[in-house]
Amino acid sequence: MQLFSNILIDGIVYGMVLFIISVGLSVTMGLMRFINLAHGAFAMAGGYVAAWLVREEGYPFLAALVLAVLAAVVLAALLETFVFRFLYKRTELEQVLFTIGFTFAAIALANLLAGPYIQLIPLPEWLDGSMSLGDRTLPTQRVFVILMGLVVVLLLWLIIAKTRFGIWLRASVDNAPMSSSLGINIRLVQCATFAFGAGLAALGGALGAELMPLEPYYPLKYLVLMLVVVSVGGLGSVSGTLIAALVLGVIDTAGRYLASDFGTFFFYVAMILLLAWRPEGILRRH
Amino acid sequence: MTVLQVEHLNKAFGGLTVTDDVTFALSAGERMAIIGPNGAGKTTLVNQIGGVLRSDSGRIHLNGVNVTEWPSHRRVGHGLIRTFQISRLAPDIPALDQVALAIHQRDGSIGHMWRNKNAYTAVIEEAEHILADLQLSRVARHSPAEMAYGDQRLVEIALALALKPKVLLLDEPMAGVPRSEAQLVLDALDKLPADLAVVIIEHDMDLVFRFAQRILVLANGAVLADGTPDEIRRNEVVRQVYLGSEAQV
Amino acid sequence: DTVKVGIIGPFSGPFAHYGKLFKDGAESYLKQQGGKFAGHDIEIIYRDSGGPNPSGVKTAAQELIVSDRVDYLGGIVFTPNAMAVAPLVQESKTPTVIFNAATSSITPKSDYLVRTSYTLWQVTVPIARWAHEQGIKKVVTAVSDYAPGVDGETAFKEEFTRLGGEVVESIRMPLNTNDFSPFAQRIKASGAEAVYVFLPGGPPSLGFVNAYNENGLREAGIEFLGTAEMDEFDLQKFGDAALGLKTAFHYSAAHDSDANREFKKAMKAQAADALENYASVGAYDGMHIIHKMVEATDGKKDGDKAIEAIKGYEWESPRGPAKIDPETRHITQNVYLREVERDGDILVNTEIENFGMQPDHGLKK
Amino acid sequence: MPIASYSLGAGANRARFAWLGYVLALVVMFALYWFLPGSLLMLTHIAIMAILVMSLDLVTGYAGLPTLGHAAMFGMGAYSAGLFAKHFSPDPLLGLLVGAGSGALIAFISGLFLVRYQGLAFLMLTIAVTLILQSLANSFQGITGGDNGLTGYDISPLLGQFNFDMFGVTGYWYSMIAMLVCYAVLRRIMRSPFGLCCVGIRENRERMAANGTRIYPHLVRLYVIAGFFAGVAGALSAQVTQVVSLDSLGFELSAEALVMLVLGGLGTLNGAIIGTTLYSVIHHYAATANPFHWLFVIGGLLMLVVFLPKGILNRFMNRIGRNVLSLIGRGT
Amino acid sequence: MSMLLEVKALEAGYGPLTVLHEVSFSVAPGERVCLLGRNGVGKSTTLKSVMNLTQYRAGSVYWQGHDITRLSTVERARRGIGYVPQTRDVFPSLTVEENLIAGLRNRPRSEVQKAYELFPRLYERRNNGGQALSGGEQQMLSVARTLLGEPQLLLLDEPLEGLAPIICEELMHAFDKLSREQHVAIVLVEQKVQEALKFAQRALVLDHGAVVHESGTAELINNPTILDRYIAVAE
Ligand SMILES: Nc1ncnc2c1ncn2[C@@H]1O[C@H](COP(=O)(O)OP(=O)(O)OP(=O)(O)O)[C@@H](O)[C@H]1O
Ligand SMILES: Nc1ncnc2c1ncn2[C@@H]1O[C@H](COP(=O)(O)OP(=O)(O)OP(=O)(O)O)[C@@H](O)[C@H]1O
Ligand SMILES: CC(C)C[C@H](N)C(=O)O
Ligand SMILES: [Mg+2]
Ligand SMILES: [Mg+2]
Repeated sequence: MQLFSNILIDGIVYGMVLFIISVGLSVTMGLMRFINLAHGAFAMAGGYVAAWLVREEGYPFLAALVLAVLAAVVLAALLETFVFRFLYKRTELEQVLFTIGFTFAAIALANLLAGPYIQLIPLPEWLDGSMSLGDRTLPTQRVFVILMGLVVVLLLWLIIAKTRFGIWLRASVDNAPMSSSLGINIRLVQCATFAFGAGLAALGGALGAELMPLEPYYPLKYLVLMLVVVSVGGLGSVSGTLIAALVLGVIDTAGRYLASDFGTFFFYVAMILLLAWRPEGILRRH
Repeated sequence: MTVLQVEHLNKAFGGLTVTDDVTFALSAGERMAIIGPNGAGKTTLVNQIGGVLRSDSGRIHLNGVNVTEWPSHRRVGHGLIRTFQISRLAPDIPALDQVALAIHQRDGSIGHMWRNKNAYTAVIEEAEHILADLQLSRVARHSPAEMAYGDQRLVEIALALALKPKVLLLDEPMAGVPRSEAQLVLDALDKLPADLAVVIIEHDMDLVFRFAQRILVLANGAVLADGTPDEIRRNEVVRQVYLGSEAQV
Repeated sequence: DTVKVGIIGPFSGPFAHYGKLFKDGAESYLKQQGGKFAGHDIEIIYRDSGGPNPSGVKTAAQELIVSDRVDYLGGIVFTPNAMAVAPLVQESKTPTVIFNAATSSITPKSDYLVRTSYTLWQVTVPIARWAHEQGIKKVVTAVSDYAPGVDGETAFKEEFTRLGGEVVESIRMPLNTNDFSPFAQRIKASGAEAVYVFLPGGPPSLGFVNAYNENGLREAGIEFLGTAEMDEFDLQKFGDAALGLKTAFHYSAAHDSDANREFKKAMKAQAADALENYASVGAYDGMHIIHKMVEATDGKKDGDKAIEAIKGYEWESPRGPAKIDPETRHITQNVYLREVERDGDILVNTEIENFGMQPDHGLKK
Repeated sequence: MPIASYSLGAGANRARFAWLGYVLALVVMFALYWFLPGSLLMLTHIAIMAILVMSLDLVTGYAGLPTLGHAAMFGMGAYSAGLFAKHFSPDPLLGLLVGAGSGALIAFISGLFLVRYQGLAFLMLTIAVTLILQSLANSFQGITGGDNGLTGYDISPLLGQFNFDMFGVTGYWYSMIAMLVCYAVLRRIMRSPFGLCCVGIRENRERMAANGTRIYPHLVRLYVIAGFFAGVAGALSAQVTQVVSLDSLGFELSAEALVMLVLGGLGTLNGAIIGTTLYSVIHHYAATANPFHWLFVIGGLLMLVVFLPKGILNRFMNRIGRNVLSLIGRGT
Repeated sequence: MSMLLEVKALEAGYGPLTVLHEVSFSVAPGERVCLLGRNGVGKSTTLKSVMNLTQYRAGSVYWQGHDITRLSTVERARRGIGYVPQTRDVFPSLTVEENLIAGLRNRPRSEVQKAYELFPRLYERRNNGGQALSGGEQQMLSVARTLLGEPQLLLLDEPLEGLAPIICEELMHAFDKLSREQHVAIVLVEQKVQEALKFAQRALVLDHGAVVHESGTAELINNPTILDRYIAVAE
C-alpha cells in the first residue's frame, strides 16, 4: 500500500513536470503545425535568464520567473517575425532541419556564453523546504509546479476553446490563405501563438530545472521526452498532454520502483501501447 | 443480370440517420443517376458501397457475391470503382504516372521491383490513350497541383476508367468541369463496354436527363423515388424537395 | 623538430565539459614546462569525439596517426572509444595515454596503452573495506546502469560479501533518469545502513543527492558511500545538500601537497575558469607521462622504447605519490576517504583517511 | 522540395549509358584513393553512412514516413555481424549477408507493426523501437558487451586476399564498392512500378486505396528492403571498425542520418549520397578546425540550407548530380 | 461614376508561371459582372489575384480610387472584398459555427444567425466538424461565411457547383437581393452560363489569361460566335 501510494505521488509530481516542459511544444506543433524542435532552446533560454536574474542580479524568484517568460516571448516574437515565419510553408522535414540547426546554434551559444556548466536557479525560502504527507515528504517546489501546471491547463483551455483568438488560430492553421481572405490577421495570430508557445517553454524550463537541470545540451537532451509526451497526448490537445504526462509519469515511476533494471524499457513500451491504441493522441478516438 | 444489389442499408452518424433502409439493384449495362438534396446521403451511400464506410446494417452483393464485409481494395479488385466528389489526386505526381499506377494495379504488375517502369510500354501507351480520350494529353506530364480544377476532375475520371470497372460509381464527376468538357466525359462513358453499369451522382439536371436511363432520388437518407427520367420529372414531391422550377427543363 | 600529441576528447555535445578539462589540464602542464619537453617543441592537436562513438573516434585516431603523424595520443573519456582505438594503437605502436576512461579491461587491449585516471575497482574496494570496518552490515548499492556503474557494483559486492557483509539490494538506475525520488524511497525501504552509489557527474549526481536529502535518507542515518559524485566540477552546485557526504577517490582538489599547489597555480595561469578535478589532473599527469616518454626517446618516434621507459615509473602527482604498474600500465595511487566540508564560501572534499597505494583491483584479481 | 521526377520515356536512352556513370564513379574513387590517403577512414565512414541514408531515403523520402529510429536496423546489422565474426566465422562477406539479413528481419518484425501508422505516431514509434533495442542491448551485457562495446573479434582478409589494415585501404574499397552496388540495386528497385507505387502512397494514400492498392503489404516490403540495406551499412561498420557499441542503435545516429538526407534532398538516391557527403565533409573540417565551436558551423549550415533560394541549391545539387552521379541515371 | 474596383493591365501567376496577361477590368459599386471562359483560362486566377493570392508581375489594382496593389490579402478583405473560392476551403478542424465565427472578424457572435437564416441546413449541422459536411453543405458554409464579413464586393468562384437545383435558385435569389438591397457588387464565375448571363449585367470573357470580350450580357447572349468560340455552350 505504501509502495502504491509512493508510486502515485512521485508519479504525479513527475508527470506534472513533464507536462509543464512539454505543453508549449504541443501548442506550436499541434496548433500551428510547425515542427518546432527548437522548443527546448526556448525552454533553456527561459531557464538561463531566470537563473541569471536570481543568482547574479538578486531578483526575487517570482519576478525572475515572470521576466524570464517575458524575455522568451519577446525573443520568440522577434525570431518569428524575422525568421521562423518563412518556414511555415516549408515541408515538415525542412522545418526539422532548420530547427535542429537552430538548436545546435543555441547549444553552441549557451556553451560560449555561460560555459558547459549546469545553471542552478536558487530557490527562495518559501519553496526550499519539504512538505510532510503523512509518512513521507514532498519538496515544496514540486507542489508549486503542480499548481502552476493547473493554472496553465485552465488558461490554455480558455484561450483555445473559448475565445475568438482560438478560432482564428485554428483557422489560420487549417488554411492560411483562406483565413486571410476572411480578414483574419494571420500574421498577428501566428506571431502571438509562437511567442506564447515559447513563453510556456520558458516557464517549463525554469520550473522544471530541479529535475531537468539547465545546461547547454538541454535542448536536445530532453527533446525526445517532450516529443513522447506531446505525441501521446495528441498534438494541440492540452488536456491530452496533461493526461499523457501524468500517465507516463506514473508508469515511469512505477518502473523505477519495481523494475529499474529494465531501464527505460517500460516507459517506451507504455508509449508504444498508448500510441498504438490512440495514434492521434490519448483523448482522440479514431 | 444484376451486378450490384443493395439491401436494407443503414448508416447513422451519432444521432443523425444518413442512410435509411436503402434498397436497389443495378443491372449490367444500366446507366443510373442518384439525385437528391444536399446532405441527403448520396456520398455516404457511395462510401458504403465502395467499402470506405462500414454500414450499420444491410447487405451488398456484387455479381451475386456478398461483399458486405470486404475491405474496399478487394471490392476494387472485383470491378467496383468509385470516384470522389472532391478531387483526391496525388498532387505532385504527373497525371500520366498516376494513370499508369492504376493500370499496374489492375494488371498486377504494381509490385514488380526489378524492371524499369518505363519498360512497360503497353501500360504507358494505354495510359496515354485514356488521357487522350479525355483530351488531357496536353497536361499528361503535369501534376495536379499545377492544373486547373476542371482538368483535375477529368484526371480523376481517367483513373477510374484505367481500372476497367464493371460497376462505376461517379460522385459528381462533372463538378467543376465546364459544359463543353462535360460532353467529353459523357462521350467517354458512352464508349465504355455496354455491360458496364454506371451510377452517377449529379446536380446538373441537363446532364442527368441526358445520361440516365433510370433515376434514384434520395432524401433524408431514404429512397424517395426510383424510376425513369420522365417519371421523376413528373414526380411532384421530387419537384418540391429538389428540382424546384428547373423541372421545366 | 616538433613532437605532436593528438588529444581526443568530447569538445562538443553533452560531455563537452570533459573536453575543456582535458585541454586545461594538458596545456597547463605544457605551459609549466615552457612549451617544450626535453627541449622539443610540443604541438597538441585536438580532435572532437562527441560522446561514446567508437567508429568516429577510430576515424579521428587514424587520421591523427596517418595524416597528422602524431607521436603520441592522449585523452579519451569513454571506454568504447578507448576500445576502438586500441587495435590502431597496437598496429602503429603509438604510445597512448588514457586520461579518463575507467574500465579495467582497457589497458590489456594494447601494449601501448597507459592510463593516468583510475578504475572503479581501484576506488571501490577500499571503501567496501572501510564500511566493513565501521561495523556496517547491510548495504544497498545504487549505480547508474552503464559499464562503470556495473563495475562499481560488482567490485563493491564482491569485496563486501567477501568480508562477511550483506548487499541487501542492488539497484541499477537508468542513465537518463530525471527523478530519483523512487530510488531514494527504495533505498529507505530496504533497511540498509549505507548506500554505495556510482553516478556520472552532472545532472544525475545532482538529482540523486537532492533525492537523498528530500526523501529523508540523511535523517534516517543511511550513510552515503560514493566515488566520483562529489567531483569538483559539480561540487559547488550541491550546496549544503552535500555536507558530510563521504566518497572514496584518488584526487581531491583540497589535497594538501606542494605538487597539488603547483598544479593549481598552473591551472590558474592557463585559464581563469580552469578547474582542478580528476579529469584535469588525469590530463595533467598524462602530459607528464608523455613528457617522460619524449625524454626517453629524445623526441624520436619509438613506441617500444617510450613505453619501456615509463613502466614502473614513479613520481609525485598532485594527487599524491603515483606509479605506473609495469604489468598493467595502469596508475597505482593513493585512494582517500573524503568528506564534503565547508571552507569559507566553498565546499571542499577534505581527505579524512588515506587507504594507501592501491592497484587496479579489477585486474589484480 | 520537388520530389522524384517521374518523367517517362526520357530514361530509356540514358539507361544505355548507365555503365559510363559507374565507370566514372570508380575513377572518382581511385582519385580519392590516390590524393587523400590520409582521409580513407573518413571516406569509408561516408560510404557506410551513405548506404544508411539511402536506406532511410526509401522510408522517408520515397514512402514519406519520417523516422528517427532507422538506427534500429543499422545496429542490428552491426551487432549480428560482430557476433557472427566472434562466434562463427570471420569471413567478411558472409558477415555482411548475416548483418543484412538481420537488418531485414528486425525491419520485418517491427515493420509489421510500425507501418500501420503515419506521421508523428510513426516517428515516435520508430524512436521507441530503437531505444528499446538499445536498452535490451545494454541489459544483455554478456552478449553485447553493454556500453563497453562489442570487441575482440577479427575479420579475415577479404576474399582471402586483402587484409583489413590500419590505413583502411581494404576497408575503403570494400565500403565504396558496397555503396556502389547498393546504389545500383536500390536505384533499380525504386524505378520499378513498385517504386512508383511507394511514391503514390506517400503522395496520397486514399488515392492509392481507391485504386484498390493495399498500402500495408507494400510498405512492409519497402521497410524490409530498407532494413536489409541499413543492415548492410551496420555490418560494414562493424567489420571496418571492429567494434560495435550502443550508439549504433541510438537516436542520435538516426537523427544524423535524417539530417543528411534532408540536406541532400528527399526521394532521390543521388540526394542521399550528396547530403551525406556534404554533411560529413563539412562536419569533419569544421570539427577539425575548431573542435570546440564547430556546432555553430553545422547549425548555421542546416539553417542556411533551408533558406537558400530553392533555385540555387537545386541548381548546385543538379550540377553535382549531373556531373558526378547523373551519368548513372538521373534522380530515381 | 467612380469605380469600386479597377484592375489595370495585371500580369500574375504562380511561381515561374504567368497565367494572366494584361487583364484589365473594372467593377462599379453594386454592379453585377460575370466572368466566363473555358476550363483553365484563368478565371479563378483572376479572382485570386484580386485577393492578392497570386504573384504579381506587372499592373495595378485600385480600390475606390486608391492603389491597393501592394496591400496584403487581409487588408483587402478588411476593406470590403469578400471571396468564395472554387474549392470552398471550409476549415476542416472547426465546427460549422466556428467557421462562421471566423468570418465575422470582430462583430458579435449573434450575427451568425444571419447565415442560418440564409441556409437553415447549416443551423441543423452547426456543431458538425467542417470535414464532416456533404459537398453542398460545404458550399453553403463557404458562401455564408464570406457574407458575414459584409463585403462591398463579392467574388464568387462557381458558387452553384454541387448544389441542388432548388438551392441554386434560392442562392441566386439571395445574391440578387444582396446586390439590389445592399448595393453589393458581385463578380461571378460560373459554369452554368445561362444562369450567369441571366444574373449579371455585364460579362467578361477570358481566354488564355486575357480578356477577349467585354459587353453587356444581353449583347453576349446574341453573339453566338463568341459564345461558341470561347465558352462552347453546348446547347
Ligand atoms: N463523418 C460524418 N460525421 C457526421 N455527419 C456526417 C459525416 N459525414 C457526413 N455527414 C452528414 O451526413 C449527411 C449526408 O452527407 P453526404 O455527404 O452523404 O450528402 P450528399 O447527399 O452527398 O450531399 P451533397 O449533394 O451535398 O454532396 C450530411 O448532412 C453530412 O453533414
Ligand atoms: N496553384 C497553381 N500553380 C500553378 N499553376 C496553376 C495553379 N493553379 C492554376 N494554375 C494554372 O493556371 C491556369 C489557370 O487556372 P485557373 O484555375 O485560373 O482556371 P479556371 O479558368 O478557373 O478553370 P476552371 O474552370 O477549371 O476552374 C491553368 O492552366 C492552371 O494549370
Ligand atoms: C566514471 C567515468 C569517468 C567513466 C567513463 N565514462 C568510462 O566510460 O570509462
Ligand atoms: Mg456528396
Ligand atoms: Mg476555376
